[in-house]
Amino acid sequence: GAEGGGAGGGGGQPYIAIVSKGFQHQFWQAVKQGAEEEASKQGARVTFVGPPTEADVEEQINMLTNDIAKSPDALGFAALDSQAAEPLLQQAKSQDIPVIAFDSGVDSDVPLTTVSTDNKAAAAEAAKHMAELVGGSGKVAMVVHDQTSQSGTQRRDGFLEWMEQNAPDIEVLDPQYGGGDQLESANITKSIVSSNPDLKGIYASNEGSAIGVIKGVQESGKQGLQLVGFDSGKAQVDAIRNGTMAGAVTQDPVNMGRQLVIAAMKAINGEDLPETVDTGFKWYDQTNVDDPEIAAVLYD
Amino acid sequence: MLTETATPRTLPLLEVEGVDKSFPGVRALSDMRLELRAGEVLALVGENGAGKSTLMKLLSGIHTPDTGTFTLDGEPLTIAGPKHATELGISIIHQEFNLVPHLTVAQNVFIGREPRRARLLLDERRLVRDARELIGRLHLPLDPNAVVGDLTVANQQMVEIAKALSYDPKVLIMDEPTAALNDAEVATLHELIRRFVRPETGVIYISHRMEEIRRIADRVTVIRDGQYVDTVDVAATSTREIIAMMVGRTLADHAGPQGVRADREVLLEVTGLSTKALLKDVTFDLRAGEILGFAGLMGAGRTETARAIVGADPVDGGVLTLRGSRIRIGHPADAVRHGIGYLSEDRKRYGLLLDKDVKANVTLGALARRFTTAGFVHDRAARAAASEYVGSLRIKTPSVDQTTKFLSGGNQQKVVIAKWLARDCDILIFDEPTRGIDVGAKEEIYQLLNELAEQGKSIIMISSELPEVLRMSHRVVVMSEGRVTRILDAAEASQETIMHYATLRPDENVEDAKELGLDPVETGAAEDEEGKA
Amino acid sequence: MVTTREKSGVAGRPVGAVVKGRLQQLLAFASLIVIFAFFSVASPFFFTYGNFTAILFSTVVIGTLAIGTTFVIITGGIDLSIGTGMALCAVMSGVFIVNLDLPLAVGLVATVLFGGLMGLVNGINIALLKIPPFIATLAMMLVAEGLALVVSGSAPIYFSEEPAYTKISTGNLIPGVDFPNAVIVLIVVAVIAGVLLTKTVLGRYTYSIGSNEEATALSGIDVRKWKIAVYAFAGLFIGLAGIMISARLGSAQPATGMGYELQAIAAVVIGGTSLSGGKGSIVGTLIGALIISTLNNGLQIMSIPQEWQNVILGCVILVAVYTDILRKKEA
Amino acid sequence: MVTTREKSGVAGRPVGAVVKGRLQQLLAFASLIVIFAFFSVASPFFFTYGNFTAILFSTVVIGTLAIGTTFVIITGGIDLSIGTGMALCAVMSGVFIVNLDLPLAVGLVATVLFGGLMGLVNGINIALLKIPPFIATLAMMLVAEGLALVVSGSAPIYFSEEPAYTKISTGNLIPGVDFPNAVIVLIVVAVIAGVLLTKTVLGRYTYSIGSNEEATALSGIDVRKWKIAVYAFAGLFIGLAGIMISARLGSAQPATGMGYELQAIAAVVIGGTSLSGGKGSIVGTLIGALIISTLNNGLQIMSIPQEWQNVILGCVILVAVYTDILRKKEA
Ligand SMILES: Nc1ncnc2c1ncn2[C@@H]1O[C@H](COP(=O)(O)OP(=O)(O)OP(=O)(O)O)[C@@H](O)[C@H]1O
Ligand SMILES: Nc1ncnc2c1ncn2[C@@H]1O[C@H](COP(=O)(O)OP(=O)(O)OP(=O)(O)O)[C@@H](O)[C@H]1O
Ligand SMILES: [Mg+2]
Ligand SMILES: [Mg+2]
Repeated sequence: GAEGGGAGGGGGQPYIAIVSKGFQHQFWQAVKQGAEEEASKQGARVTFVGPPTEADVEEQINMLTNDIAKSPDALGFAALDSQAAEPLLQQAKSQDIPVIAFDSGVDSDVPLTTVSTDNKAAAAEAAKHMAELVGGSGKVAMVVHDQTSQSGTQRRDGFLEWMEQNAPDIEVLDPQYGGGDQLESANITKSIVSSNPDLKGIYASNEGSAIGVIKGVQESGKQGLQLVGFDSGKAQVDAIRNGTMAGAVTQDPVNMGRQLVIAAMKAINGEDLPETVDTGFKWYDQTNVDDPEIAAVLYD
Repeated sequence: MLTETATPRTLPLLEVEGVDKSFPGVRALSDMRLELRAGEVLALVGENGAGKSTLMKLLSGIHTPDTGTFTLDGEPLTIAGPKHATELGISIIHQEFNLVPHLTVAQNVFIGREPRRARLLLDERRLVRDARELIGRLHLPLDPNAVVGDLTVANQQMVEIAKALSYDPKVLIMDEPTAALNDAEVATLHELIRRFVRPETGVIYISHRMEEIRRIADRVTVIRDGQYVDTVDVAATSTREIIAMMVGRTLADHAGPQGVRADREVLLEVTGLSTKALLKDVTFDLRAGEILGFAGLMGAGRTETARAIVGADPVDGGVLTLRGSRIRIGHPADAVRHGIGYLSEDRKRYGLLLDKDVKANVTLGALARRFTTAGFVHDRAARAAASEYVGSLRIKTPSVDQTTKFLSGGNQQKVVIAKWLARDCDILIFDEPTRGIDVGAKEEIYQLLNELAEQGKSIIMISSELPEVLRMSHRVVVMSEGRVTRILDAAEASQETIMHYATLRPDENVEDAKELGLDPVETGAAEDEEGKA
Repeated sequence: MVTTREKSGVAGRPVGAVVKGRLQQLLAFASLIVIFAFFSVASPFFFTYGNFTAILFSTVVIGTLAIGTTFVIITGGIDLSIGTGMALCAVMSGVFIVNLDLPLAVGLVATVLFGGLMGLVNGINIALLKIPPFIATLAMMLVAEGLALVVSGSAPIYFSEEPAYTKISTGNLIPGVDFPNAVIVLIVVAVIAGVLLTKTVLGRYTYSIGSNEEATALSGIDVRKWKIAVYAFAGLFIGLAGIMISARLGSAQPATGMGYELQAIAAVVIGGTSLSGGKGSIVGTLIGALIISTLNNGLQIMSIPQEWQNVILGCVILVAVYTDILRKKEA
Repeated sequence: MVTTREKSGVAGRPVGAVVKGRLQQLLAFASLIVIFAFFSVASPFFFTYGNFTAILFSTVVIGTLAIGTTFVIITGGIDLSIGTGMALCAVMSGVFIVNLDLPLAVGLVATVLFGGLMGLVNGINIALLKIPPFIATLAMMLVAEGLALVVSGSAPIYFSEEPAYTKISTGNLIPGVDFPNAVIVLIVVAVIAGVLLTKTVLGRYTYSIGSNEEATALSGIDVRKWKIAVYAFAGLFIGLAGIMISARLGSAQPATGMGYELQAIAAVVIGGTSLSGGKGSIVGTLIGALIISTLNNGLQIMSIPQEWQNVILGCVILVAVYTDILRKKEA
């Protein structure tokens, strides 16, 4: 971690506690990295915690409770379930701790602003490219990382809805869920490939699923499948460079972390904040992967 | 064909007729018969594996017979299960204990029949009171609140007895109840049985100890290889005759010790051995080719001495010297490496791999030494060796692949003995080696011990059977309350001298302490005296 | 002429044994105290009333599951279905109270009974069909995981219209005193479970089966029946845990729960209950659960980087259990 | 002189017993065959060479872990650290081969030994410090989970520059024949493990310890030493699994692994190894692992909605194990 994180920091440093939706996955690590970089730039201290999976709502609530107990100067929060957190957000408000929501919105009036990307729109972008790649018709499969978390459902539904509305000739198979685990996603992919000889493309909803899909397709030896992914990471970028994967949508998690800390510092300093900060998403493929503006949003 | 009897009460209480029972590969009983009369103690004898326990298991509803009939009080009887048997008035004390180790004595005695205050709520106070009352009535040395798993084997046996009698049965079956008891405890038990036998009750008593049978039983039924042999009046039949019926041949004469071996070199010296729990300054030596008997009452510390020597329990102090050089033993593996083997008194817990076959058990100790090259096991050699021991110890088993669990108790004991013979140690500590072994086989084991001693091996034989100790030992170590109270030469050893030293209580009795030359202050006796004052 | 020897130390045993038993529990408690003391010194935010209630609050769900599982583990069994089973019960609670709009009390009872039903099925599979507990409850774990998604349509069920429901967990019984109801619920069920385990036939046979199942059966006790009873009883706690977690979150989350079984079993085992059966206690289980939640809380309060938290957690659990073993040996 | 009695007949028994033993394993195998047959009929895509290799391939990692764990479980222990431990080993492999740029062979050996080291620590904690296996390996699970993140800096380590590394898993030994090396590795280690378990002292003592640890110790076997050996040996498989998973993925993923322990243990138990120790086999474990992976594969191939897949998986496992129990009773 950067020097801003963890124990460092004297009493005068503003302290921002961040409770995320996850911790171990690349996406969250990239958010953490952005937050820590920005914090050290601004002379603040951050801590970053998150539950092991996006299903562990109660654990996230415990983490939020513990962080509020430390009376931070500001709180960054990506809710797994906004309703569950509402009492705690109210408590933070009553303790005058400014709250910044990130990654996804919170159904609450407590957060001063929301730093996020639109998962659904990003998934729709992936669907659009997939439709182009397969030529507007045929069978397409989905390997999704989760069937209950917001990121999982939005990236699934955004893709499905776009297809339904814009590409009636494309048959989308029932989504299969691999928990974001590469190995499991690879095994699932192989089953899909062997049970659907006429398959034209596969969409993967996060980095773990994408790597699994890439591996599964490689191992099955099937040629000519159009693979569309989500997020970045070295393996996925490599696959796009060498043509195994057609392209992917990426959010800009590092920027999300950065914007989160910027917003938190503004809140601490009593500055005005916009209602939302959109950190955007980008489609990247072989043609633009080395463009500076794309390279900037890729993390590995 | 029952032999005529002088007993006037001839009313049959329990009859068994034409019973067959087979297990896979074993015909345990065939056309078995038995008649227990009201008001008598009927002994049931037979060699190890003859089918005694199997018959009792049929009577207590654990197994069901393949064919045959039971009659109780003239009524035909079908036994649905263990609970049904007790309801019918048949209580059994099994050869293998059926106790719940984590529960207390009182809880074990009344298990399944706990006094309750409401449907589900236990009345613990009444439970303990009832248990105390029962234990008092039976004169058993038990504490109702003691946890059964912490008790010695003998005390666990007492719990089984209390439990069986608490059902107020008509027929009481005891399957080798005295195997774990010493003479004093056997006397207690016999006292109990005499009080139990009334005109309307009867006892079936299984034992391998002939003197005991003579003392307690009215008649004795002999079975051999699962078949009925005869039933005779104890008073009218000699022990030799009974044994001859049992084994189907006459036994060789008693083998005794070959004389005191004071001239032999000292192999092992134990000096000042102490443990936190019990042992105090245990000191003795063991000579090559010697059989050293260990006598003492239950809890005297003989087993603990053995376990401390082989490193099975932590030691608080003491020195072991083997062939003149000091050795350190932290684990039984160290002991065996130095050639010291220990056969435990509790074969089920510390002796056997019950769910493994005879072969695996016999070769366990010697596996790495005798049956492997470069870590690979020679199965054929192991099997051959196991078969050899099965033959030479006459272990009754369909094959060396039989699971040990399915052997009769005495044959299990032989398997444990075979394990130590296979390992070939210089010093063997046998803790109650003949527990549950039939008379014929006992003689063979005595012979075996003598042979081993003659080969120059040294044997420590812990036994609660005084005649056995007296017969086999070159010298006898007597223990009481964790101390060695006396080491007797074979010439001075007698029932009386051993009992004298076994009942000394130096910790509580100043006279006794003086006799042993102990400083009363050091023993804490003085404190005791003060406490009383 | 009965030559009983009064000695054999036995007379002094019972009292000694009882005190020794208590002491051992106190010693497990000692580990907890040490952990508490350490964090109190290490962080100014730890030793506050608010943080204590936070620790207790975070113990409720795992604690409830662990209490039920204590019974199962004392019989020598195991229950892996408690985690996802809890999620299924939470969803069922949502179905009863939100979808079917049953009265709150009816819905709560139905949910707890549903948990009991799951336990009953486990018990039948284990006691009657003789399927090893690990497999039977693993299968139930998978089935519950799937059913929770099927029943809920893979989406949370919200209790927004049922403020009384969330009060079960987050409300305060004594107005103005900040002490969450959830903790009171935990204490009450712990007391009930403790009484059942130590004072009733169910408890007695629970120990007895775990200590020696064969001997118990031979003593005329219908072991199958009681094993089924124990699993069904433990199932009630799964149902209750389902209520407690969904009341706290204000929603039934169908995908949550996986992994809770391991935490609950860990609490039971750290609390001194042996996985081989025959011994254990509710107090021990509560202490075990508190050790885990206190460590989780304290490490985060100290702002230890998360990747190090697990490392430290693992080491501290080792040391705590080892110290316990050492002390028991000495005692 | 001891008289031998030739009697004790029934010479035919040993053969009978052996056949019976084989038969029982065959019967577990029968469940697998039935499952296979069912899917072959139910889906045209199931019964193909490509799908068979896919099933085998997907068995490799769990199978490797399960083989090592079989030894541990036969001793009556358990190892919860295999999942996250595997992730840590994968990361260490990355450190050795990518970061430190050691020669491939050296890196592989070092990784396997690192797994052995983790097992050694488990063994020492369990055999010498007498910490219950559940706790000792749970602690190791947490520590490994944390260390995997710490060592890797919470980012995957890629083997892009090491094509030979990924060949260990995905390459084909026989050029042109599509049979992944990973499966060959699994078969080879299974054979080695099988030989060790049935033909060597290590294997015999593994069974003996699980059957009756105290009796084994009193027979003069240094149980502590052998238990440490068993855990360390099982650790080698953790290391190997770390290699196999990272070679397949082309990267060491520090966050993966949690949950694999339960799957591996399930494979062992479904394969007939008893959690209370003393019995089990490598063949059984492989069949158990294959049953799980075949079910997963077949249900996906049949395009069963995923939420139902777990429900069915649970039920089929129950039925398969129950049928096995029934048949064993009859045999
Ligand atoms: N459950 C079983 N399965 C297979 N064989 C059995 C079983 N129970 C007993 N046997 C066999 O039946 C025979 C009779 O055993 P039993 O226990 O009745 O002998 P016993 O007369 O009590 O011997 P001991 O004096 O040694 O106790 C033995 O050969 C024994 O191996
Ligand atoms: N497993 C145990 N747990 C607790 N205490 C025990 C245990 N085994 C024995 N003891 C105690 O240790 C003391 C000595 O028992 P030990 O078995 O050494 O005596 P012994 O002379 O061999 O007598 P015997 O074998 O005839 O009972 C007894 O007071 C007994 O209560
Ligand atoms: Mg018998
Ligand atoms: Mg003894």
